[in-house]
Amino acid sequence: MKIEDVVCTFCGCLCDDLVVEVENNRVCSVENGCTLANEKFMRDHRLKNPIRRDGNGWKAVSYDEAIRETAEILLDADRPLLYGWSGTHGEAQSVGVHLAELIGGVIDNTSTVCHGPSIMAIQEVGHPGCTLGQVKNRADVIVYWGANPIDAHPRHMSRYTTYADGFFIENAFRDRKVIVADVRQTESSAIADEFLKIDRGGDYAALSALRAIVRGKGDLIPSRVAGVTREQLFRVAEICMKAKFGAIFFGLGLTMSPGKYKNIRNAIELTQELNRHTKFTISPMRGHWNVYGSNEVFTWITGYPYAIDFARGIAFYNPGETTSVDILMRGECDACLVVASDPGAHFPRACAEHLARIPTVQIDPHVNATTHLATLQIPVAVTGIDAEGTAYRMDGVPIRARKLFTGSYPNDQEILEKIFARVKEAKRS
Amino acid sequence: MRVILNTGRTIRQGSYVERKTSADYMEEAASLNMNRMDMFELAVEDGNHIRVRSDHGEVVMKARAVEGLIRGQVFVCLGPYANHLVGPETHGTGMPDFKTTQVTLEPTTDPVPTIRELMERCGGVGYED
Amino acid sequence: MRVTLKTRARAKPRIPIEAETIIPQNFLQKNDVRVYEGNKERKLEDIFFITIEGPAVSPDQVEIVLTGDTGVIKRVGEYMNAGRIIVEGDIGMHCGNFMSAGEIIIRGNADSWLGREMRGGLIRCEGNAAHYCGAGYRGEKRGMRGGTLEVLGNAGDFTAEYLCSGEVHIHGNCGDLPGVEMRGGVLTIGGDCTRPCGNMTGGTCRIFGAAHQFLPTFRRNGTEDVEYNGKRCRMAAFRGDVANRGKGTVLVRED
Amino acid sequence: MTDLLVKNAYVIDPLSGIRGEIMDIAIRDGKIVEDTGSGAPVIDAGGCLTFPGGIDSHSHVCGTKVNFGRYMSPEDMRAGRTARKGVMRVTSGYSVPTTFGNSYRYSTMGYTTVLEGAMAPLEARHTHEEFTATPHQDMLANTLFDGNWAIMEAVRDKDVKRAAAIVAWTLDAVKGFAIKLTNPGGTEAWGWGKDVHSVRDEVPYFGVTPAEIIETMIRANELLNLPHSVHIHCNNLGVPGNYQTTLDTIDLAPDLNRNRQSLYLTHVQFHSYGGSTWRDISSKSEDIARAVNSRPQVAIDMGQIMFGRTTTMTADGPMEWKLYMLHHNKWSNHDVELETGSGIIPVYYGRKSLVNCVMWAIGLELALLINDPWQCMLATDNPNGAPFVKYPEIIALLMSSRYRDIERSAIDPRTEHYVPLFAIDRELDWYDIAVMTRAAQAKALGIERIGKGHLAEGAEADIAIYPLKPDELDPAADYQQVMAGFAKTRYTIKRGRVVARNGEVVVEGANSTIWSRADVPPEYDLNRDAEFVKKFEQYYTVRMRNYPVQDIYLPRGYFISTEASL
Repeated sequence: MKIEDVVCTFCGCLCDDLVVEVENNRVCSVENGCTLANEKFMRDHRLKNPIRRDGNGWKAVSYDEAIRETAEILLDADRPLLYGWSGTHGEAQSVGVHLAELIGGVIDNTSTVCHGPSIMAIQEVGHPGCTLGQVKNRADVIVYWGANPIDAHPRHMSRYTTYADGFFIENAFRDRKVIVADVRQTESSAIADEFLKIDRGGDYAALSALRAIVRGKGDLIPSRVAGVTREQLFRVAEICMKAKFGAIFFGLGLTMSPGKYKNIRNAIELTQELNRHTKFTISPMRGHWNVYGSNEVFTWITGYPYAIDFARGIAFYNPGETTSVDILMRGECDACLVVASDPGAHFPRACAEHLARIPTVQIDPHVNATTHLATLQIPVAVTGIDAEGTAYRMDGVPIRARKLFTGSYPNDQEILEKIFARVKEAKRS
Repeated sequence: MRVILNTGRTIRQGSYVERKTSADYMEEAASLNMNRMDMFELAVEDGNHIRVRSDHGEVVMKARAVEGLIRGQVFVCLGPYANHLVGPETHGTGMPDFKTTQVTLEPTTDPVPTIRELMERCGGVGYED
Repeated sequence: MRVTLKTRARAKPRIPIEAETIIPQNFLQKNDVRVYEGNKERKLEDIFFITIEGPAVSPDQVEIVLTGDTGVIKRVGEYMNAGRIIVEGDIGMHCGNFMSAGEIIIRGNADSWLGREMRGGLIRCEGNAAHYCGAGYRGEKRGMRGGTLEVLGNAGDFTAEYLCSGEVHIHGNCGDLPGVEMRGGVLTIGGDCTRPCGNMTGGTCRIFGAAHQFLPTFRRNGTEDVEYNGKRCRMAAFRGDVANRGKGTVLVRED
Repeated sequence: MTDLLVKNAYVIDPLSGIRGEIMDIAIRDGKIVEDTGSGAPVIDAGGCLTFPGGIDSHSHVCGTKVNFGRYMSPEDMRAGRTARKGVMRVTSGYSVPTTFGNSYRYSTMGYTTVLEGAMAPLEARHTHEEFTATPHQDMLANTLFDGNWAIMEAVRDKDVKRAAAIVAWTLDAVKGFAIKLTNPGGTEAWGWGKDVHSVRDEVPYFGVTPAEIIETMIRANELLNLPHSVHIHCNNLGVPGNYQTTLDTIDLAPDLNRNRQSLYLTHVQFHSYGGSTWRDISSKSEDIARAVNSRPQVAIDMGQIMFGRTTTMTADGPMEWKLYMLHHNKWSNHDVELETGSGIIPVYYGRKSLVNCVMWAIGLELALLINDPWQCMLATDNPNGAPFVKYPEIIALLMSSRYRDIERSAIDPRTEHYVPLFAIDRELDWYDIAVMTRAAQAKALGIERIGKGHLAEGAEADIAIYPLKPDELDPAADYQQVMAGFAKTRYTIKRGRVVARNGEVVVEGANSTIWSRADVPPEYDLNRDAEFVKKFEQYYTVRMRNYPVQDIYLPRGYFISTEASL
């Protein structure tokens, strides 16, 4: 069976134009997808059933047992951490937040080690952004700063920027200028009209210099800033100011570098400054397909996009304190529920060690690094393959991920609702 | 040799990220991407093993020569190998220094551990799929 | 009145205690003071051995002494408006947040957000302070608005972020970006720091050690002589940050 | 079958012509009935003021920009935090509370129906997700068409019927309730960092004017026989001298519908400024009120501002940019491809700011100078003018000139030279307030037909009982009590069930989403229009098939069906 307009649940581009062929509950072909999509759909390999750590080995358990045990672990905890959420649909995320609230836990999503700093910057100065179609149809200048879309968001350039023809941009490749700023050469920087090669940790200074130039205070700028020549900075500022519509996209090169959110704040303030001359927007290149959804869902329920601590009954937020890496590093939490992510692979080692010390339950379709650290893992359906639900694209556009076939796995929402019901029941009695 | 470790996404890492037990994933995640001159100085070739040490841990990886990296910088894709070296300090921002870890490199003939072994070192119990 | 709170041994000692209730005004009457240990509300006596000596009729006559394993106790002195708190050892995050008057003395180190959005009073930390010492609340345009915050040791990153009014004095070194977004008040750094005062729009920052990675967007504005620790110092003066309005002053020791 | 009997209520029900009578209200299965069975549970209203459930006809509570207002404002979140308690979930926020926060606060004020003022079609799914998490109120969504490319092309081609077809398709696709035009044409111009400055300015590239868009949409709306009229946020919001644009817009409205207005102008306070700069800004409320008084085909809401901190958010992207240039605080902007824009900035309205004092006065003047309360609804454009929790204060100001005089002494003393407010001695009565907070809304939105805003037999049993005894109170003198009373109902009843009591929320709630579906003849069905489909696939970044909001997002949705006259 051929299914059209399938939504790819891999990266924040959330492409929705895939054509997928399904036979016997397996995807057997993918059209329009990038390498990441092809791998995701075609080589899907799951954990078969719930497993529990048993001494120095593992044994299979039933879903009911796994759910009951998870509820008990959460009920016993004085400071549970509920982490992950970017790889599941909004409806499941919503249950997760209510669960965290009910047990007085901390709930955090993968933004914490991704675009969390971008959120912190937005909370200081706001975010002049737009949907991706606005860029596709209008932008004549594109800036990628600390981002490598060819590797991380392979179709970003062909769907929305460099190679995407739009209403007012009939020949994108010819009519758009592309600027790339990065500390290393990448495949993305290779196609840029201007490549700002910035010294490690120098993004903040380079952005400050550009702001000063755009404000007409360029006389102050020395001959080199963070490895970039004064001439190039002026040239880039000029291209930006002369744009009809400019769009900056930034990635982890800014969020993870020294200064963290202050780099992004500086980039946003540059964008705001540029709006005095022309139209400019800025957007984070969100990584996981529904990490932005987890921010949205957390926000409308709790008021905060990530790192929410319900310990005192109210919602409290303070990155650096209520963020997962910090909580694990300090050894604060005494239980952890990991949903749709892999902190074992993606957190610093000290955090993985704490996960191994405490009861850690993972709800995830696949065997991953966290599996080995966990006490219990519950496999679930994959949203976009055998489960459906809401996802938010990197620009905030909500799209419903399709279910391509009905498999044998329960979805995240069902599992979480059962855990929630058990916890609620236990709290009542 | 003292160098700075940078980490980030790669398309191969992304391709195999949902199959972390696969050899493909391990191959990509345990690759230490280096400038050729740095490799020359260390007297290692593509595929040779290198012990990478930071203040926060150590792990053996496989050297891989790439274009685009300046001397003194190495690149490892996001994943458990890189994270064996990255410290958990977030400077009050929630975000560790994934882009700027000081590491030292030293050629070795020790094997590259599997992800399962890495997690066992963290106190986990390996699961065989 | 002197209230001594000595920590008891706990089964899970790394779970922080949320103790915004530990402020002088709460000990005037026989109040039922409670704190949180993780998600569990506890009576103060479950966490501390409590000794109370002497009377008090107003909060400024109350002195609270914290001893023991106090490094994970958060929010001590939050919103305090009178009296005195002495911490014999280390103190957890958010000590003295929003305090408007009174005095907090910390003999050991302070964790992050010491004196966050402080309005008045005095905080003196004899050890080191972690990140965001004298800084603002997330999203809030104004950070510390008054009072004096003194750290005899070093401070971490983002010291005095959004400083608006009042004085922050770090005798030792600061980390990255001290005085970032600063808009008023005085920040004094006895030692070294990196990237001071990014995006500052007002106020004065004085650096008596080295300022590494000084940002390119500050304009040299002559020299000034300043007295520090009884010594006259020649300071290079800068105005900035011109990436923003450029109305702040940074003085960096030259001699 | 669930029955409930409210006894001894002092009822004002303007749509039923009841102006204050002690009576009983019988409820069965969520509807008002003539009589309940014996043994029905009884609520004794004790002679307290009883209104149909409140309706907010213009508020921003759900959807992309509202959530972004929360996302970017942790300082606002900490300003209003409540802990989980009973059936109540945790809430956060003051000017942009969480969905549950909004819902509970509206409930305790007796509001049972809320219209979200601006939904971008492309992001409609988000609005509906938040509607589901706003459990106590029935929700409706105004759908933005101000910068819609297909609409502007239809306007350029002078094809009203095609415009109607686009509206019908879109409302059906996104489960929207009515047409919203926010700065028509201006949001498209903002795609290039520009704006339009009068109803006769041309929109870049498309070559149409705001006036043409407005006229076409009013006619298209009536061709579709939609329950509500076109709902407009005029061009030039917040610009000194903009009252002329507002008058020009009012002049564009023909009288096409016997049951309701043909044009609803929202937050008119922000559109009633004289002068030419912020220095000589003055009130033009008298001119605007005169225009409204002479034209039954228009209705407005006040857009009252109240002093204090709030967050402004609107689809009017260029306006927020201008505001950012004044305030230099945070600024967010979010253009939506082919459709509209939006912006958000936090503001503080101060009693010491002459401009803010003039704005404050204008809103009140509009309500006091427009003769017919059915033409002027009470709203703050929540949270733009003020968070809706300020409604009780506004009611008190309208009911008491003494209270207005007290406020006069607290604001910038120059204010009185710029505004006529303090020369107006009209004081509104309980009936006027009932009209301005529910009955007029129901009529203007066209939802009285589905039993909203009144208590006649068959109506939805949405009822607010306030701890106020009209017989014993002089609102002019006892304005403090009026304020307290309207802030916290004794009972809020939603569809026959008590949802809030004395400020406490007592049930989890289960709302409905109301949308409009106009049936068009097959030749106007855009799903079959090759040209429309082609452009859609070419210029949107979402496939046409993935665009419509699936029924699953409206678990208790129901639509008002109309037959288009095409």
